[in-house]
Amino acid sequence: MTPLEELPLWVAILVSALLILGSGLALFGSIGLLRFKTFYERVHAPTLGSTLGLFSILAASMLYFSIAETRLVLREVLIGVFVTITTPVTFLLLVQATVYRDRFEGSDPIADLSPERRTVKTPSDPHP
Amino acid sequence: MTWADHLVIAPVLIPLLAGGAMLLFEGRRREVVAGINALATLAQLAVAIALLVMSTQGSPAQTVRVYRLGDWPAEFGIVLVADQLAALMLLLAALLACAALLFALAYWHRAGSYFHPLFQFLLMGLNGAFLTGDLFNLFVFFEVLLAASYGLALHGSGRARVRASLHYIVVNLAASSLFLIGVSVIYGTAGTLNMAALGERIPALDPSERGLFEIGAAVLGIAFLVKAAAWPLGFWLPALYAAASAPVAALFAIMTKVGVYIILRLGSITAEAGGGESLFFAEGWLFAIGIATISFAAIAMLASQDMGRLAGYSVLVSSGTLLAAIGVGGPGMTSSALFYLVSSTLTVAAFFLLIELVERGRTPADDVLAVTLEVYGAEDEEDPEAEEEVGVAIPAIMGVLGVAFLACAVLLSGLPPLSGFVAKFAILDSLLDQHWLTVGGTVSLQGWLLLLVILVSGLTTVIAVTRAGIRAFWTFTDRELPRVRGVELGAIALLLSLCVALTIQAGPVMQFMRTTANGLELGRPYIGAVRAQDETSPSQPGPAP
Amino acid sequence: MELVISITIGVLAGSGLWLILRPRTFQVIIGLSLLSYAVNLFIFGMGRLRVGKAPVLDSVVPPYLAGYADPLPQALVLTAIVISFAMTALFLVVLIAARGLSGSDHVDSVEPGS
Amino acid sequence: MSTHAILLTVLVALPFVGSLVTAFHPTNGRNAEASLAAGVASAGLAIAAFFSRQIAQGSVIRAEFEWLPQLGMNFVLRLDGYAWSFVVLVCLIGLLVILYARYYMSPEDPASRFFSFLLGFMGAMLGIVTSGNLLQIVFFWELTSLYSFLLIGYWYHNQNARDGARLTLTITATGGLCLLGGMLLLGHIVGSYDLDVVLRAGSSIIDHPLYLPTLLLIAVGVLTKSAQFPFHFWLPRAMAAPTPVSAYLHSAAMVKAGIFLLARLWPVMAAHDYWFWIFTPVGVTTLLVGAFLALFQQDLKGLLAYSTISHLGLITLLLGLGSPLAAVAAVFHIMNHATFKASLFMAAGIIDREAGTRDIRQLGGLYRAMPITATLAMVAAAAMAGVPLLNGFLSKEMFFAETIETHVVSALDDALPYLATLAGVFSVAYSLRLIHQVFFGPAANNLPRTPHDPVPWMLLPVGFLVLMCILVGVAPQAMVGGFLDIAIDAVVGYPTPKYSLAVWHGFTPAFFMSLVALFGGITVYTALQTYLSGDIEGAPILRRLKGRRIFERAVALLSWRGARGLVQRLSSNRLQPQIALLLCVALLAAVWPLFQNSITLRWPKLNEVDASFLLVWVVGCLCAVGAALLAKFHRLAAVILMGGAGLSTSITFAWGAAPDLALTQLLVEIVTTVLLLLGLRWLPKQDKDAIPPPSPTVVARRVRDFVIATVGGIGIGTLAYAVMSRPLTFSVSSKFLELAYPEGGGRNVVNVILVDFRAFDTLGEITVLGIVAITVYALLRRFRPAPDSVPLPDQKYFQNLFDAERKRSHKEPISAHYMFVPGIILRLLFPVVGMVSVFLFMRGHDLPGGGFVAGLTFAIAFILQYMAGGARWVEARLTVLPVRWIGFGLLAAGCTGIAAALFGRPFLTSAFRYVEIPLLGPIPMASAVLFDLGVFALVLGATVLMLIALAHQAIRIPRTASKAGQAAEGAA
Amino acid sequence: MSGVILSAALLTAKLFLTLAMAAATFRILYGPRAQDRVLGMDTLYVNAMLLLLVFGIGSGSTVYFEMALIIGLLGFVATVAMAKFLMRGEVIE
Amino acid sequence: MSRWLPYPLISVMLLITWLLLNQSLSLAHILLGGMLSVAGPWFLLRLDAPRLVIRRPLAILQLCAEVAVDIVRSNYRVALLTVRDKPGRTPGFVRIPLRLQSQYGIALLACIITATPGTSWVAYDPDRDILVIHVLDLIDDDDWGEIIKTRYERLLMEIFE
Ligand code: NA
Ligand code: NA
Repeated sequence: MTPLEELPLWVAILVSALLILGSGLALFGSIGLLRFKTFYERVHAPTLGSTLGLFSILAASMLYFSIAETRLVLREVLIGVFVTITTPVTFLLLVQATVYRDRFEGSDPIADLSPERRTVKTPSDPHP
Repeated sequence: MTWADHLVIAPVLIPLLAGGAMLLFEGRRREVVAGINALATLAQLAVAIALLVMSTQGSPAQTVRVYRLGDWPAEFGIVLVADQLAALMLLLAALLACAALLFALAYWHRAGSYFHPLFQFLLMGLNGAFLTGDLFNLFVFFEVLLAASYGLALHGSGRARVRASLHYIVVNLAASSLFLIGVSVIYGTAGTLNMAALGERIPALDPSERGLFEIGAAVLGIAFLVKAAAWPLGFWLPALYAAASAPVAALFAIMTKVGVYIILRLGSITAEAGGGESLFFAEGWLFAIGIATISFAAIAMLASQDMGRLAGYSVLVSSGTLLAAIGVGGPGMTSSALFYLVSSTLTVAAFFLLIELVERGRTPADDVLAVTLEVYGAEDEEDPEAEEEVGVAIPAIMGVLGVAFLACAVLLSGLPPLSGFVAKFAILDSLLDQHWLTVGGTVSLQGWLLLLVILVSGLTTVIAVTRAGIRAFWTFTDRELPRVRGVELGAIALLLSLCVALTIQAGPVMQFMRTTANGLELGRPYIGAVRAQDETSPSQPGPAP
Repeated sequence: MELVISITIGVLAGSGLWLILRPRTFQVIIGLSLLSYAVNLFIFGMGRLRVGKAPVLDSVVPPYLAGYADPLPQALVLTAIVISFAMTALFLVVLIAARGLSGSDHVDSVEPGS
Repeated sequence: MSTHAILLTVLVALPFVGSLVTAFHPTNGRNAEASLAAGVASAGLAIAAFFSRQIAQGSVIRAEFEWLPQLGMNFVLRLDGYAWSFVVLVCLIGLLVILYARYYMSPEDPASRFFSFLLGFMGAMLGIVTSGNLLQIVFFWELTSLYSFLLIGYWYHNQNARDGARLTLTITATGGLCLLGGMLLLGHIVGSYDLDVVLRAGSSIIDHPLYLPTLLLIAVGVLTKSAQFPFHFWLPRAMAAPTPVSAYLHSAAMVKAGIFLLARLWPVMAAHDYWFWIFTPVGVTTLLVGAFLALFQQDLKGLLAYSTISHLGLITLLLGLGSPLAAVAAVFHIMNHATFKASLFMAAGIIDREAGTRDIRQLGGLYRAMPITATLAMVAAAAMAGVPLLNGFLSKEMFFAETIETHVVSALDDALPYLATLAGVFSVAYSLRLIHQVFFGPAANNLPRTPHDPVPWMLLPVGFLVLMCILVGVAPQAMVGGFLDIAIDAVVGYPTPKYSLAVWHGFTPAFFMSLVALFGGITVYTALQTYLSGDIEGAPILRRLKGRRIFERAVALLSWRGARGLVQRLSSNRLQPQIALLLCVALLAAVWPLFQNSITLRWPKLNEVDASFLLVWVVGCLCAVGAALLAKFHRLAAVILMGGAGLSTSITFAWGAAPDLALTQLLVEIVTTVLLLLGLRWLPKQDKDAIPPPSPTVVARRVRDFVIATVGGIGIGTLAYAVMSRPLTFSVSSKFLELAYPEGGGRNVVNVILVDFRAFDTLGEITVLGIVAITVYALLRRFRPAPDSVPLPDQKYFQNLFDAERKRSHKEPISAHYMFVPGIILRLLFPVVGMVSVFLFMRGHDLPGGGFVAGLTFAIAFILQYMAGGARWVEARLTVLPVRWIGFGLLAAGCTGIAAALFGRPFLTSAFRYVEIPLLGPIPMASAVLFDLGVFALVLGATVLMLIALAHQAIRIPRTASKAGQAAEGAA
Repeated sequence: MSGVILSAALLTAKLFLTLAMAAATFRILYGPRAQDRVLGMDTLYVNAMLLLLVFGIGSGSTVYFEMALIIGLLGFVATVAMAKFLMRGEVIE
Repeated sequence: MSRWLPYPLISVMLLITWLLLNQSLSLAHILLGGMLSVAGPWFLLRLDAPRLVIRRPLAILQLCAEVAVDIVRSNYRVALLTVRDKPGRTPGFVRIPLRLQSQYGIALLACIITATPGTSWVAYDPDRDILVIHVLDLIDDDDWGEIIKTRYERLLMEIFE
C-alpha cells in the first residue's frame, strides 16, 4: 500500500482531476435538481452525478488503488454497472408515477400525444 | 467440563431450541408443538430445581456457578452466573410457566398463531436475564423477553389488547433507549460490561468519571423502574395485563420482578463501591418510589371496577412493596422481600388465571376475534377452534372458584392464613428488626411510613377484592355457569398449593431466603466467583478438537 | 469533531423525543427511529471517535487499541441496530392493527374530543 | 411430645378438620353435618374437661411447633386458666348453637357450607384463645373475621347480607391490620413474640417510648373487633346473618375476642394512664350509646345487637379501669353476657322463624302462642336487665361497685357511677320493652305465620342457657366460683384479689344503684311505651347521626369516587403523558448525580472539525428536524427524511471507522423504508385543512413537549460530549483486538466479537428478530383494516380504470406496461443480489459483512421480486418458507454452540483452523461460520416474513371483502 | 507534491459532494410534490455513494467499497418502493 | 445445456461479477463462483425471465462507444443548463414508435436513455410499441425520434434480434 505522498505525480493529478470532475458533476446535478422548475426537468439533473460523475470517481478510484496496491483493481466497474442498470428502474417508475398523478389531478401531460402530434412542449411550470 | 456444568446454560438453550424446532412446523401440528412446549417447560423446571439444589450445596464459593460462554475469560467474554438468587428466580419462572401452559392448553393456545414458540422465547428471555453476568447481554435478554411479551400480549388480537400493547411497546422502546444510553455510558467510563468487573472498576474511577458513571447508572436505573412498573412509570401495566389473555397475564406476573431482580442484583454488586448504597439509586429514592408505587396502586385498586385491572394494580402493589423493601436494604429485609416476591408472584398469577374463569360465564368471548380470514402460507384456513366451547359447566364450579377466589383474596391482601400474611409479616418484622438494630428501639419516620403504607394497602386490597368478589360470586344475575376444564382448575390449584406449601414450609423457605440474601451482601460471593474464573483457568487458546 | 457528533446526537434525539410525544402513531414510529439513530450514535461515541482506523486487522498496525477504533461499541451498536429494526417493524404492525381495529391512528386509539 | 400437647393441638385442629370434612359433604345432609359439628364441639369440651384439674392447679399447658423460627414465629399453643375458660365458653356455646342450628336452618339452605364455616370459626376462635404467640393471635384473629364475613354473607342473595358482610370485614380487617402492627411493635419491645415472654415482661412495655403507638394500634384492633364506639356500627349490620351465627359470633364468641385480648394483655399493659384514657371513655360511651340505641330498635335482633354493644362497652370500661377487681368483674360479665345473650338470640330466632317477622311493633301477645319460649326469653331478658337472683345482676353489681372506686383522678372517674346507673336505666328499659311488647299486650293478628313453640330440640339449648343464668344467679359461688378463679388467676395473677360471689352484699351503694336502674328503667319504658310503638326508626337524638351511614358514605367516597378522582390525577391511561413523565423522570435521574459530583466539560477543539462532515451532519440534522415537522401531514416526506437522517448516521459510522455498522445501518434503512411504505397503505388520510386550529391546551402541550424534547436533546448531547471528550482510560476492547486473529480466527474484530466473543448477544439478538417476525405474522393473520382503507387506493383504482379503456388487461402486475422494463431488470437482479449476499457472507469474518448483512441483502432480493411481480406471482414461482428459515436459523446457531459441549467446552466455544484442500490450498474453516449461517437464515426468514406478511394484507383484504359481499348477496 | 494535490482534490471533492447532498436535502424538504422528494432522496443516495468512494480513496482503505457497492446495487430499492407507492398506492400488489 | 445452463450468457456475467467482487482469480473462487453462476439463473427460469440471446456481440462495442460519446456530450450540455439556464429552452415530451421487440433490448434502451442526461423515459406501451420520452431541451421536433431510432434502436435490434 503506497501512501498518498509517494504516488507518481501524474497519477495524483489524474486522480485529482477525475475526482473534481466527478464531484463537480454531482454538485451540478444536485444544483439542477434545486433549480429546475418542473419535475420532468428535474429528473434530468441527478443523472449527471449517476453517469459521468460516477464514472469519473470510479475511474479515479480504480486508478488510485491499482497504482497504490500495484495490481489491477477493477471491482469499481461493478458499481458502475449496478448503478447504470438500477437507475432506470427508479426513474421509470417515478416518472410514470408522476404522469399518473398528474393525470389523476386532471392535467395529463402526455394526453395530447398522438401519431399526428408527436411532441408536446411544456414550457411553464404546471405546479408553481 | 462435566454435563452438570452445562446445566447453567440449559435454561436459555432449552427454550431457544424448543422455539426453533416449533417454528419448523410453521404453526401447523399444534398437538406436536404443544407437546414440545410442555416437554421444554418441564425440562426447564427440572433444570431450575437442579440448579437450586446445586446452589445450596458446597462451600459458599461453590454455590455460585459461573459459566463462561465461548470459553472466553469473564473479563471480556460473556458469563452466566447461577447463584441462589438466580436459581430461585429460574424456579419461579418455570413454575409459573408450568401453570400458565397447563391453563393455556385448555383453550388459549389456539386463540392465535405461534403461542408456543413465543411462550418459550419469553422463558428464554426471562432465564437469560436472570442468569447473565453482563450488562449488555442483559439488554439483549430484556429485549428477547420484551419481544416475546409483545407477541404474547397481542396473542388473540382484539382492540383492547392492541391498544394496551401499543402503549406498552412505546413505553418500553423508550425505556430500552434509556437502557442503551445507560449501558454505553457505563462502558464509556468504566471500560467494561461485566457486572462483577464493574464492581471492581468503580473505585478506580476518577471523580469526574465517577460522576458520569453515576449518570449512566441512574439512567439505567430508570429503565429498570419501567420494567418494574414503578410509579409514575407503570401506568401501562394494568391495562396491558387486564387485556392480555389469562395465561399470558399469569406468566407476566414475573415480568415486573425481572426489573426488581436486576435492581437487587446490581445494587448488591455495586454496594461496596457505593459505600453500602446501590449506585443505581441515590439515597432514599428507591424507597420513596416504592412507597409511592404502593400508595398509588392501593388507591387505584379501590378505584377499579374491572377484575383484570384490579389484578394489574395488585402487581403494582407487589412491585412497589419490593422496591420499598429493597430500598430499606439489609439481609433480613432482603430475605423477607424475596419471600414476598415468590409468594406475590404466584398469587398474582393464580389470580389472573382465576379471573378469566370467573368472568368466562359473564362475557361472551368477544375478545377473541372471529377468525375467518385466510392467511399467507396457509390456504383458506378457517380457525374452527374459535367457535368451539371451552370445557363443561360443572355444577359446583362456582363453589370451587369461590374457594380459589377467597384464597387469592387472602393472599393478595396479606390476611392469614396463607403465605401472603407470612410475607407481609416478614417484611414488617425485618423492618422493625432493622430499626431496633440501627436506631435502637425506636422507629424512624421511614419505618412508620412503610408500616402504614403496607397495612393500608392490605386494607384497600381487602376492600377492593371483596367488592369484586361479591359482585362476581354473590350477585345473582342469571349468568351462565362458566365452562371450565379440569386442567384450568389444575393450573390454579398448582399455584395456590404452592402458596400453601410456602405457608406450611415457611421456616425452611425463609432459611433459604436468608442464605440467598446473605450471599448478596455487598456482592462479594458473586464478584469473587466470577473473578476467580479468570484467575484459575485462563482462556485456553487453540481450537477444540 | 466530538462536538459536532454530540450536537447531532442532540438534534436527532430532540427530534425523536418531540415525535414520540406526538399524538399520531406514525409520528411516534418516525420518532422512535430517529431516537434509535441518536442512541446508536451515542453508543458508538462511547468508544471515542477515531477516524479511519476500522477494527479490521491488517499486517501493518499491531492489534492494540491505540491502532484501531474500539470494536466493542461497534458490536453493541450492531446488536442495537438489529433490535431497533425489529422493534420498528413490530411497532409498525401494531400501529396499523390498532388503526384497523379502532379506525383511528391516534396513540390512544381514540380521537381526542370524541 | 406429651399427651397434653397432643390433646391441645387436637383441640385446635379438630374443628378445622371437621370444617374440611363437612365442606365435602352433600349440601343437604343436615343431620350428618350437624352431628359431626356437635361431635367436634363435644370433643373440645371433653378435652377441656380433661385439662380442668391441671388448669385448676395453675399450670400452663404448652405445645410448640417450629414454623418460622427465623422471625420468632413458632406455632405455640398455650392453655392457661383464662384461655381454658374461653375454650369452655366457645365449645359449650358452640355445641348449643350447633344443636339449635340443626333445627333452625331450613332444608333448602346448603347446610354443609354453614356447618363448615361454623366449625372453621370455632377453630379460629379456639386458636385465638389458645395462642401462645402474639402473631398467632393476629393470625386466628383475622381468620375469625374471614369466617364472620362468610357467615354473614351466607344468604348472599340478600342485599343486606352482602352489605353487612362487606362492612364487617372491612372494619374488622382494618382492626386486624392495626393489631398486626401493634403486635409487631409489642414483640419488638419485648424482644419476642412468645406470649409467655410477653406476660413476664413486667413494666418494660409501659416504660418503652413506643408504648403509646403500640397501645393505640392494639386498641384499634380490639375496639373494632368488639364493636366499640365509634366502630360499633358493623354489629347491627351483621344481624343479616342467620340467627345461630348472631348468637354465636356476634354475641358470645367473636365479639369477645377483642375483650379477650384486652384482658390477656391487661397484666403487662394496663398500668398506665394512657390505658385508662383510651378504654374507659370508649367503654362508657359505648355502654351508654349502645343501651340508648337499643331502646329504640324495632328489630328484635337489632335491639339485641345494640344491647350487646352496650354490654361489651361495659366490659371494656371495666378492663379500662385498670384495677384487678374490675378485671374480675369483666371476666365474670363476659361469661354471664354470653349465657343470657346467646339464649336471647336463639329465642329471637325462634320467634322470627315461627312468627315470620322480627319487628317488635308487629309482634305482641306471643306468650299465649309460645309459652315455653316466652318464659325462657323472659328469664334471659331479666338477667340482661340485672334483676336479682340471675347471673346478670351479680356482675352488674360488681360493675357498679367498681365504678365508685377511684382509679385515675379525673372528672370522668367521678362521673362514672352516674353514667353507669344511667346505662343501667336504659338497659332495664329495653329489656322490659323486649318482654312486654313481644310476649304481652294484644296478640298480633296479621303475622305472616301462626306462631307456636318449636320442637323441643330447638328449645333445649335455650333452656340450658337460661338454667345456667338462674343457677349462677342463685348460687354463684357453687356454680362458677372455681371456674372464675381459674380464669382470673391467669389474668390478674397472684395474689388473686379478694372478691365475693354472694347474692347479697348488704345495702351497698351498688345495690342502690341497681335499684335506681330497675325503677328508673320501668319508669322510662312506661313513659316511652306509646312513642316506641309508633312509626319511628332509631333513637330520637342519634337518629340523624348514624355511624354506619356516615361510615358507608365515607367509604364510598374514599374508596370509590375519591379514589377514582385521585387515580385520575395520579396516573394516565393516555400514552403522551406517560412518555412525558418517563422522559422527565429520566432527565431528573440523570441530573441528580450532578449534585454530588462535579463533571467538567472540556473545551472543544474546533480546528479539528472537518467541513465536509460538518455538512453531512447539517444534512442529517435538517432531515431529523424536517422529519419531526412533516411527520403529521407529509408522511412520505417524513419517511424520506428519516432515510436521510439514517444515511447521515450511516456515513458517520463509515467515517468513524465502523464499516460494518455503516453497511448494516444502510441495509436496515432500506428495509425499514419499504416496511413503512407497506404500512402507510393502512393509515387514514391526513388532511391538513380538515384539522381545526389548535386550542390553547394543545398549544400548551406542544410547548411542554418542545421543552422536554429540547432539554432531552441537549441533555443527551451534553452527556455524549462529556464522555467522548475524555479519554477511555481502560477498556476490555484491547483484549478483543489482541485475540481476534490468533484465537478467533478473524481479522474483522467486530465480526469476531459478534460471532465469537459475544456470540451470545448475537444469539439473543437474532432471537428477537425471529420473535418479532412471528409476532408480526401472528398479528397480521388477525388483521382487520379500517373500513375506509379496504377499497383500492385511489390512484390504483383510477389507473386501472384508465388502463382498462386503452390497454390490454394484464393478469399479473409483472406484465403491466409500467413494469415492462423495470420487471426485466428487477428479475435479472435477483441472482446478482443473491451473489453479493453470498459474497458479503463469506468475507464477513475477515472484512465487513457477515451473516446479518448478507441475510438482509438476500431479503432485499426477494423484496425486489415482490415489488416487481406482486405477492402471488412470486409465490407461484419461488418456494418462500420464511418461518422455517427462522426456525432453521435458530437451530443452526444454537446447535453450533452446543457442538462445543460435545468436546467438553462451554456453549459457543468456537473452533478455527485451516483445512488443506487439494488444488484449492488452505481454506479457513471456523465453526463461527456455521453460527453465522444460522444468523443469515434467520435474518433472511424474519425480514422476508415481515415484509410479505404486510404485503399480503393488500391482496387478502379485497378478496375477503368481495367474499363477504358475495355471502351477503347469497343471504339476500 | 502528490500528497498536497490529492489532499486538496479529496477535500474539494468531499465538499462538493456534501454540498450536493445538502442541495438534495433541500429538495426533499421543499418538495413541492412527493415525487420531487423521492427524486431528492435518490440523489442523496447517489451522492452519498460517491462520497464513500472518495472517502475510500482518502483513507486508502478498501473497507468502504462494500458500502458504496451496496448503495450502488440496493440504494435504489427504497426509491423504487416509494415510486411504486406513489404510482399504485401499494408497494407490493 | 438449457436445463443446466438456461441462461449461459448470464451465467458468464455472474461469474465475472463474482470474480470482480472477490478481486481474485484463484481456483477456489472460480469454482465457487461457477457454482453460484450456475445456480443463480435457475431462479431466473422460475421467474419466467425471457431467454437472453445475443446475435452480434461486436455491435455491443459500437453501441458502447456511441453511448459513451453521447453521455459525455449531454453531460456537458446539461451541466451548463444547470448553472445558467438557456432563456428559450423548451422542454417537452416526444412520442416514438419502436420496432424493437426484444425485452432486453428495450431494457437496455431504457438504461441508455436514462443514462443520457437530457432525455428521460416516460412511458412505454408494449401493446402499441410506443415510447414516450421527455427531453430537457427540445430543439427540433423530429430530431429526437430519429436520434433514438437510428443511433440506438438499430444497433439494439442488431444485437438482440
Ligand atoms: Na369512679
Ligand atoms: Na437521462
